[in-house]
Amino acid sequence: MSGGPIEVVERDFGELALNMGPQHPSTHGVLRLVLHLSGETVIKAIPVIGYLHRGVEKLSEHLAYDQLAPVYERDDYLAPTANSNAYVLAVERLGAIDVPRRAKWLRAFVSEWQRVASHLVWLGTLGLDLGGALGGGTTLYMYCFREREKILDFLEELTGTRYHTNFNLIGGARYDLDKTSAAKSDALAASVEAALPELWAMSGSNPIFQERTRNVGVISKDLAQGVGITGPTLRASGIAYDVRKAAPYDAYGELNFDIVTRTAGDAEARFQVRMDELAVSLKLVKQIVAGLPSGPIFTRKPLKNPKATKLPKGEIYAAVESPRGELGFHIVSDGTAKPYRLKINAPSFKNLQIVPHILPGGLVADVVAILGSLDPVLGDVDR
Amino acid sequence: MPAPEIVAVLTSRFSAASFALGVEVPAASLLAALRALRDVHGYRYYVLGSGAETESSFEVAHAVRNIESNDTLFVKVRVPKDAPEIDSIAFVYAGAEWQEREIWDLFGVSFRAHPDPRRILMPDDYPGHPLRKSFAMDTPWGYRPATPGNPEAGS
Amino acid sequence: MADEPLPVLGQPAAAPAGTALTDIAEEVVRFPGGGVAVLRSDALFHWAQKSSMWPLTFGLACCAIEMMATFAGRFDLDRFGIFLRPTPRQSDVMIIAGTVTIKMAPRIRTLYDQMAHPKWVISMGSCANSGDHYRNVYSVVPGVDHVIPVDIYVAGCPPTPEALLEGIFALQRKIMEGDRAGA
Amino acid sequence: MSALLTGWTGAVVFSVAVLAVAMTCVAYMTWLERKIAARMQNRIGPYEVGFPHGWLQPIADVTKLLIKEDITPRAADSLLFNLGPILVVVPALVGFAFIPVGRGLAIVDHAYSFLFFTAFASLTLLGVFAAGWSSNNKYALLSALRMVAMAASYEVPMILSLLIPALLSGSFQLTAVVEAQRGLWFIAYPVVGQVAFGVFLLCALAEGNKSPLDILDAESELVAAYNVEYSRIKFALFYAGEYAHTLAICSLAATVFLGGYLGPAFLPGVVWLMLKCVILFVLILWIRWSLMRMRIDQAIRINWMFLLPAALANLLIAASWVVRK
Repeated sequence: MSGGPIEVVERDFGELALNMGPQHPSTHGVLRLVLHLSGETVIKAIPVIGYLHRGVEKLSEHLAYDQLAPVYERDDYLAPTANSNAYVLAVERLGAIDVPRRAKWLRAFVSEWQRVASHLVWLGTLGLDLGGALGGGTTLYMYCFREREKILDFLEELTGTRYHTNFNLIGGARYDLDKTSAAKSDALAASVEAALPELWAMSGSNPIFQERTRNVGVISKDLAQGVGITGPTLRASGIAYDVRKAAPYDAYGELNFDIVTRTAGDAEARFQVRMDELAVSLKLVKQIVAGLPSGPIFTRKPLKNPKATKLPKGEIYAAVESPRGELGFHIVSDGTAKPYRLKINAPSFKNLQIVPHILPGGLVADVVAILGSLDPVLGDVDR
Repeated sequence: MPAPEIVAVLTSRFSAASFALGVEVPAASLLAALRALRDVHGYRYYVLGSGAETESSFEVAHAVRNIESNDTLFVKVRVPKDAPEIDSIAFVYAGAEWQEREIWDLFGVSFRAHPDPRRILMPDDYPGHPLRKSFAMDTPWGYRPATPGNPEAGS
Repeated sequence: MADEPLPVLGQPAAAPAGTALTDIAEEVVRFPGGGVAVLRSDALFHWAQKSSMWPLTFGLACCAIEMMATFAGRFDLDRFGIFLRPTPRQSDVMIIAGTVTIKMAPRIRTLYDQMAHPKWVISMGSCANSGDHYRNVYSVVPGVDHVIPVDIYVAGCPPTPEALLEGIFALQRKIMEGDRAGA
Repeated sequence: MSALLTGWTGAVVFSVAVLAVAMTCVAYMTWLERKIAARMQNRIGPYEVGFPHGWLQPIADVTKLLIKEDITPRAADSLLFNLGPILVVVPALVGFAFIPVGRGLAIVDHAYSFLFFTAFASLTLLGVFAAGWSSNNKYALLSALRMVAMAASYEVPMILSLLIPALLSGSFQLTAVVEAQRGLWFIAYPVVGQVAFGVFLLCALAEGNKSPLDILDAESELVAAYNVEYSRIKFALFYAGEYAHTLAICSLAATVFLGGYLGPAFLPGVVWLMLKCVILFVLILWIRWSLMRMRIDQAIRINWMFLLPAALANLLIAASWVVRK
């Protein structure tokens, strides 16, 4: 099994092989797409990834369990907490480590705020994809980042860092939410909620935006399942699967919320799912602040040697719902202080696989719209 | 946790052995087992493909899910180290295509009848398979394997 | 003017009586054989270069998100005349925002070579500076300065927008001094 | 004085004056655009380069571009490659020769100056095509091909809508067109004037590569489109050419729809003309910085299915109205 390097060569008369990326304004980082065009119509699309492969899985085998959570926060860098959340969840389940109830709620709290922040970046970059840097897209992007900065400020106040919060510990949470911060969170949720109609007006309510996204990049239910796409992309194809409901973790079993779905499966449906999730997440953070149980946030005995956490021999798979979908950690432990094998089930990696299936038939302009609606994070794809 | 009745069916039909997350099937019946899971038992959703290296063999695990019954099942096969080759399931689950390419790239397990057998994460001319245990962690980035003509190039 | 002999190429130029060349020019290059070239590193040019630094639209990893945040309304790099150009031909500054991998490194080199002189490089974040905790991983280049010359290193994982701004100011000071890595 | 303003000397004096004003305007239009865009996006925009509000920003940009390295790719067709920027800038600037800045005051006051103007304004697209074709870059090539499709479509309703002022004034001479608006600006003519102006504005967006119709300059798809391989002063010329083209289109719209230099006497006619230009420019910016981009098939469909019939019907109505009068 070995194939040669990908060639950017025209094979037929009238075919144009276009190399998009790894440096391209709208490939969301370092994705490379080799497009074969007939005129402007895409007849074949080959994604080339790996430009940000940082060997995290190899690195995991050489670091102790307690050292690893911050490493994964750099993977899906738009929602760092989701990564470490999935990791500590897997470790806690395998090691049967107790987590205090308040810590569970706080994890969900930070995760939901980061979901909002992540979806705001997604909307801003979708704007850049559809509107270009010299057009309405930039305006949408600026408005999204205005809201995001507020959230990052709040998280900085809570955790000390703007967005790699390093919030989750094995067996608890690192920072507590006090009364002032709780009040601030409510005010912030109200202010972001108030900005949502404005963002809608600049994107989803605009006829040009609708025309650009409707019936573009349609993913059918069957294709979605076979390829295993996940998250908002899956829910936009009419499959109501959300890890928060299907396999509740953290506080989600006790929280009251709905899964957002659409049935169209096109870029507009994915847009609508994410926009509605913004509202759901804002409701969730308010709910968490209102119902936050009291108690400690960390009950494990303080470790003398941080490398001392040992897990029993075994295998575990635990997943959370990151803003991009099911983010799972498959850990094989051999009973030592380091994972024997750790596999990250990255949502962006799975979602990006749909690209060769749905790009052909569209125009070059659709390519950027579809990529934007899939919201891949290349750190998550390449790991 | 995998549904016990499905595990029982797989155990009896494909002489599979069950473990915590699912079943381990003989390499010869991997395709048949996954086809049965997809077409008969409704496990239509592909979750992940993962490789691992043990002392004696490579392990390839495919996780599939039945969305309706919300059940995830791991199907694991062992691949001998001296001839690391196994059937590709990319024609059963489209999502396995990239995961198998990743396993090939990082572990060097090759997949029979794979539609696009190229490396996925590492450069096309990269010499090694980095997730193998024999591949040292501190291997420098300019790594070139030892070749007969140039024995000093290895590191 | 008409009386003065025209300078002959390759011959020493006659300086006006009483002035040393170093008085009127900042840099004097003497060629073997006695030829003299007078270079004026004009303050106007340096001011123009530092006032209109156009970075390449190019992000690698987490730091790129903080770079985007720096370009957004709150920090607004457009205040300093900085806005993104998508093609290397028209950009002056390359901000390496993220981990450089062995697959990406040749592309970064190509992009750098495609940029028109004079060009500067800001290495943003620990990964680009040194590889950070990925330093020993098989696929990571431990620092982008293995691939291209770097002018300014910005520390942080990822650096905050304030840190990137400070790095940009440092680069502006460097440009005013007429300094450039890899020159 | 009056002797200076006639004949060849007059043409030269006028040309230099108009060129100087136009190029300064173009430079500061970039600044204005950045400021307005920033304000729309709750930013400040250029500020630190030349206190206050970055007055020196255009000068810094131009100076920097002048001293950058000049690159002609080895694989490019160097003749066309170097000709491209000139083909973009010169016709756009020549257009200003026909714009009347006062009663009977235009560098070239030809009987068919209206037609000349539109002809020259369209020539810039030739430069764009030359640049895109000769760069030997696939993105540039796609951009050039898009340009052909867009130009072939949008020129038609544009000319049709420009025929309305000519029809209403009964002349192809721009000075006469302006004078005909002394009673009522053409945009104020019920229905006919507004439809013509609207169609013209949309076409101007397409011709000037402004969002939502900046199909050939689509940055998120085609990187930097036709000027992807251009650096230094050639890129600056493209940049200037684009703004000069926009300014020319704005001044034409101001002339034929908004009464040109006409206005209350407390300000000179030139100032009125420039004021109207700036208002139109800001209107274009407002549209540009609020809307997403259309896809090329949508843009062309809108043209053939909507703009062209509207312009044709409008022309028929205007013609029958003029004939009956």
